Amino acid sequence: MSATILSLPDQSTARIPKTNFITKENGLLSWLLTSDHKRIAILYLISITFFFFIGGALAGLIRLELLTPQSDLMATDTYNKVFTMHGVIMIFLFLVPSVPATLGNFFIPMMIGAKDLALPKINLLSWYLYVVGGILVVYTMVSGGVDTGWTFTTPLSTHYVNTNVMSTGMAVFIAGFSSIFTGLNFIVTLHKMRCPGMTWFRLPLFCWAHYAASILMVLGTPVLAIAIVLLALERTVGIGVFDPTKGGDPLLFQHLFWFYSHPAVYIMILPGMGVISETVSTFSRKRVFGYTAVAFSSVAIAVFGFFVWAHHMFIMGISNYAVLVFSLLTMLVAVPSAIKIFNWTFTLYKGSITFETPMLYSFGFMGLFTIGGMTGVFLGASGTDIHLTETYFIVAHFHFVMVGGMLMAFLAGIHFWWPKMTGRMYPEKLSQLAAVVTFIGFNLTFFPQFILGTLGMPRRYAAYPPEFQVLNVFSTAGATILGVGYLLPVLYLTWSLKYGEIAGDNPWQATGLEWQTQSPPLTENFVVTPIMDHEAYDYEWLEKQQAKEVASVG
Amino acid sequence: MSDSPAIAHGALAEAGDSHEEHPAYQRHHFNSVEQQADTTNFAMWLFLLTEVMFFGGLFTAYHIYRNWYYPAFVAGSHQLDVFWGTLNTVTLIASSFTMAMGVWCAETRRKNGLVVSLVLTFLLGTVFLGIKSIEYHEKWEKHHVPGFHYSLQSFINPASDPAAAAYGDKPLALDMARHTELYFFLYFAMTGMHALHMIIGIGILGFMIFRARAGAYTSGHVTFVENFGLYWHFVDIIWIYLFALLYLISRHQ
Amino acid sequence: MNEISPVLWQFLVKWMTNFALFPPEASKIAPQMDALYFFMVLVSLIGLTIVILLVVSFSILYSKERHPHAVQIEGSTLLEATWTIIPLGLFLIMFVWGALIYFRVYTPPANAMNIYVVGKQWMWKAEHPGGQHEINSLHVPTGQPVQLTLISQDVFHSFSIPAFRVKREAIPGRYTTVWFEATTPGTYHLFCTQYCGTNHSAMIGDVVVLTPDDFKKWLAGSTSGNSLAQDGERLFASLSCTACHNTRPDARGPSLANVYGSKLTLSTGESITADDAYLRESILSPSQHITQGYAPIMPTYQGQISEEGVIALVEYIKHLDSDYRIQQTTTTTDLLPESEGTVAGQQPKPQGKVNP
Amino acid sequence: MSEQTEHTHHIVSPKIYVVILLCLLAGTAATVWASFLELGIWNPIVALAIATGKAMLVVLFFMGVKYSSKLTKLTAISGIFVFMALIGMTLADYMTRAWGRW
Repeated sequence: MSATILSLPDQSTARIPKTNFITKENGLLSWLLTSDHKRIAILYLISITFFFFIGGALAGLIRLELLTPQSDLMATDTYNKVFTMHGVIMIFLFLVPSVPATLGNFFIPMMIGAKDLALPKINLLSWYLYVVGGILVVYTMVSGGVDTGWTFTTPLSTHYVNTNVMSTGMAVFIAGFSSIFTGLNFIVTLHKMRCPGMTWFRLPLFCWAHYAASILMVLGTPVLAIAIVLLALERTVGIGVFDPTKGGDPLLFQHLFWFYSHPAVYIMILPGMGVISETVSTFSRKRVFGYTAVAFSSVAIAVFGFFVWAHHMFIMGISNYAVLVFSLLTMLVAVPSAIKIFNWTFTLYKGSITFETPMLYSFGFMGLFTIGGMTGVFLGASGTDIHLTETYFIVAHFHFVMVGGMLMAFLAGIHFWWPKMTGRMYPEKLSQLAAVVTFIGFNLTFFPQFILGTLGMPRRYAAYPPEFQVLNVFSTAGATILGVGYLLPVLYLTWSLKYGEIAGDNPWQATGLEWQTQSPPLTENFVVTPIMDHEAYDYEWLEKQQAKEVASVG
Repeated sequence: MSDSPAIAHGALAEAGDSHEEHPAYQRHHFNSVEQQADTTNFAMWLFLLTEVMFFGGLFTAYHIYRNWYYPAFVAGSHQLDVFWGTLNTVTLIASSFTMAMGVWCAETRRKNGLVVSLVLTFLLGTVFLGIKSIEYHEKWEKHHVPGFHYSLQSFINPASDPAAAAYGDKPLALDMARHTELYFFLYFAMTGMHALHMIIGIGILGFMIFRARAGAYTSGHVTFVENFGLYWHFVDIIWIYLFALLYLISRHQ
Repeated sequence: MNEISPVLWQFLVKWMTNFALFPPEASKIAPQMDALYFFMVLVSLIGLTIVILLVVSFSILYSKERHPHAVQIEGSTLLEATWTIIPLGLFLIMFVWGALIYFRVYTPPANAMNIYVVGKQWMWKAEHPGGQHEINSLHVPTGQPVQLTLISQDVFHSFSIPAFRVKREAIPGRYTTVWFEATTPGTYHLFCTQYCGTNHSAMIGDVVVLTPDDFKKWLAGSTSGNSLAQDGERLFASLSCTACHNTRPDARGPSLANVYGSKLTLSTGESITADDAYLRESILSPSQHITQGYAPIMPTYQGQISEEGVIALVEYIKHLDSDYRIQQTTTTTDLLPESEGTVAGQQPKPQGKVNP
Repeated sequence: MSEQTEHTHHIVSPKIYVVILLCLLAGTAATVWASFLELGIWNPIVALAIATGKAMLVVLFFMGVKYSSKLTKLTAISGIFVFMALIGMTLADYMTRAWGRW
């Protein structure tokens, strides 16, 4: 394969540094009561991977059921519980927290030259809230599941099901607060904890993306909290706020729910975009093309993200004139994503590109997110939304953006920063294979679903007409390949913890501040607080830095 | 709902590993005391934003149902006693004032002044909750608590209920009378959520009085008092809107 | 593998023959929506190929071996402007085109034939004004605009006919409408696309499109004897609506003849046109819909009449003005034996004589 | 320091607090009095205007936003902005439902 920019220290002499944030204290309590943002990030990484594989197993069950037109693998209400749990776990326990809580927690303080996040104790509280939410979800699954879909549509969820809506609601409520505290921590840190010389336009784009996502977390999630409190009151006391027979309006729940749930999809994708800005810049050895445009389009997505929520409700009988307003604003919010894609593409221009695993995942992200983004516009235009909404076109759209976009970016970020987090390199060839397998499996799984969507196959169907079977069989075949693609990283990453090569401080020769210190880093990140005297992605500064080092050692 | 301002605790003094000289209450990861004060103040403001959006959902529901069922909202609001409402508003404004004085005393290192104003704020807060419990009890007596065999008696024939008769209300048709349950749901949801925030606030006030007597806040480190002041003033603002929206829909004859 | 086992062979044959890629176009709006759909597919393909071409060519041209030293480029506002304005322009075109189709689908024409559809947990009930009642099926003629007035009895359902490219949510508590004009006869899928509980995937059916004369034959063959208006008339009598809404000058309720479509001024002073939704609202929560000059004494029937009953009443009130209805009401009232119509000691006023 | 902390610790004198207290009490009296008048559509508007006025007083003086950094002012404004977006756009849907035919 082509040359690589990987430069590892001489393996015979290289050792993992004696004191680092992992070896500083040991014992379970030192981990469970830590206020070190890096340890909390590792705790998050473990719990998120656990929930990702439960959600993934449920996805496998769904795909197996849809192999045949009849519902024969499991009873229909079991199928309903499986896809509801798949939705709740994947969205609230994986997609919303994954990149911010793991990579964001670990690297934002290091990227801005701070010793820790502004509020370390709140950070730990955020993880505990996440765990309590997770336990409640597991309790819900164990004690009979819930079959309302992750959207909890009233009046179904309040009057017409007798499954555990309350415990799921409480789980989502508590996990919501975990997300609020993470977002709050990031905003305060980015405003107040930057090291000297680190102006806003010298921040890595990773931090800009998390800043935008945190605004959405802080301002959007409380509305979901109140929607769930009202849902719980309606279900227990029957106060009539969403019950049409008592004068309430079920569409009010849709408004409150989607007011959070659309910004939530930007909470999920923006951190992923931040990771892609870092990887594309590092592996083409170039400053990101149009740095300010990419930074401002993140913030533009955050601002516009609040005004588009009713495009989930176009056919639900909201007024035709509100549809005009929300459809127009949806078109506006699609533009910053297009700007970002073209900026990443032009970052490659005149670069010096290498194709390590993070770069392969980033290419996968750029391709799949372009398709995902464009199909979003199909649904934003109110005309075609009539035919395509609530069909498999929607399922394909959000899986392209969430799994093709966010998950690819998460894997790119994990592979890119694994050497910094653990001090060990992962096996390059095997991981490149896993990236390609994931890409192929993904396309085979979700592309047929676009065609199923135009055919009108509805969402959440356990049984479907026979003429849709062939496309569903392709989709299930793709899902098995995708499953293998996702299992591989867990295997070789855990293997690399013990047997991986020693990575050294800056294996990718990247320009971020986090690469200028030892790996795994010290608990206080830097021996002396760095002074930022260069622009964000300054590869000339890096070469001067390395020349100075060689001179001093030589 | 664990939304007590745990942030304020985060900023409490813990002996950080101070390799260079800095006051005891500065946490290790901050470079200076100003940075720490600034950070926790900003964090408190962001936390208040989440509270604003949390109450936003309730205000949205209120605006929609008030437009849809205005007569039911008027009849419902006549059940509330304007006297208690005004007294509560005055109490809460006064407690906001004493809280502000408390912050001033902390900033100017007047220990006794701080303790007195915190105790006054504590008392006014409990007075507020006392009045609230009187009103809730009165609603419970009249079966105006939604969901618990809610009775339409005082709306179908207002003559039987002195509160409604005072305003010469005309009897409501049955379906409009049923919608008064929506009014009382909003009343209990909004004032209940507000009272919950008051109870949490009073709990922290108690803790602060205990620490203030030990002289904790009058030695330069005032962020905890300042942040709690922000929270208390925010709870006061919410009540100012609740009073206007729930009590004063239309009091004229 | 010398020969394919019969089991596998049976699958292969079924798959190859029974394999759909694009839904049939069976309504007037379908080609227009497909035009917008294919325009969007085209724009997406062009956008995707541009991105892929750029990425692949840059990767080849500027890989590390071929171009070891990267040239730092700040950016170019010209390029930023182009890939802001061009996508924005394209998206706005899609917005306007989409909005046009949206308004066309959700604004029924005046001459549309109205069919009521009631969604109930896990079945669709179609109610033709002529009295034909269908479960999980809908017979419509070609060439005639058909308006569906949807409502749900319990949870959210969504009436979706992919072949017509139309879909509308059936919400409890409010009428929502959609219209289409079928073009090619045949049988098409009907789905419920909003998750509505255990048998959500069984809430499907067929939309049978017939030529106009086949449709007349079908109408005649499957009538239930009473038109919806007649059912409504019987319900109108049995609920003793006639006690207030009769034609006597001192009636306590307004006369309902010719009320449908007329402009009414309410006791609150606002004026409103009496359409289906208004009639339904005034039956279920009357106190907000009191016509000026009448006392708000009408009791609410919320919870006492099923959605089908409200539909029948609305149908009856809608047809109280046409001659056909007057003649129909008079004969039905005569048929009714005197006793059956009475309610608890109240003598039903013959409803036939409607003021001219 | 990263951002010059212009949050010079401005201590508000008690005189201002007393003046604000009196204004708030006057506001309460005014809004209660106004609600006993028959102003028709103006009743809710007047009540909300007085309430907003009182809230502004509390925010600017008691919470000290008037003397604090641009960042705090921006945070407060962005919170109100998104709050208005939630209420405004939801009500926009409810208000315009009656325009078209369903």
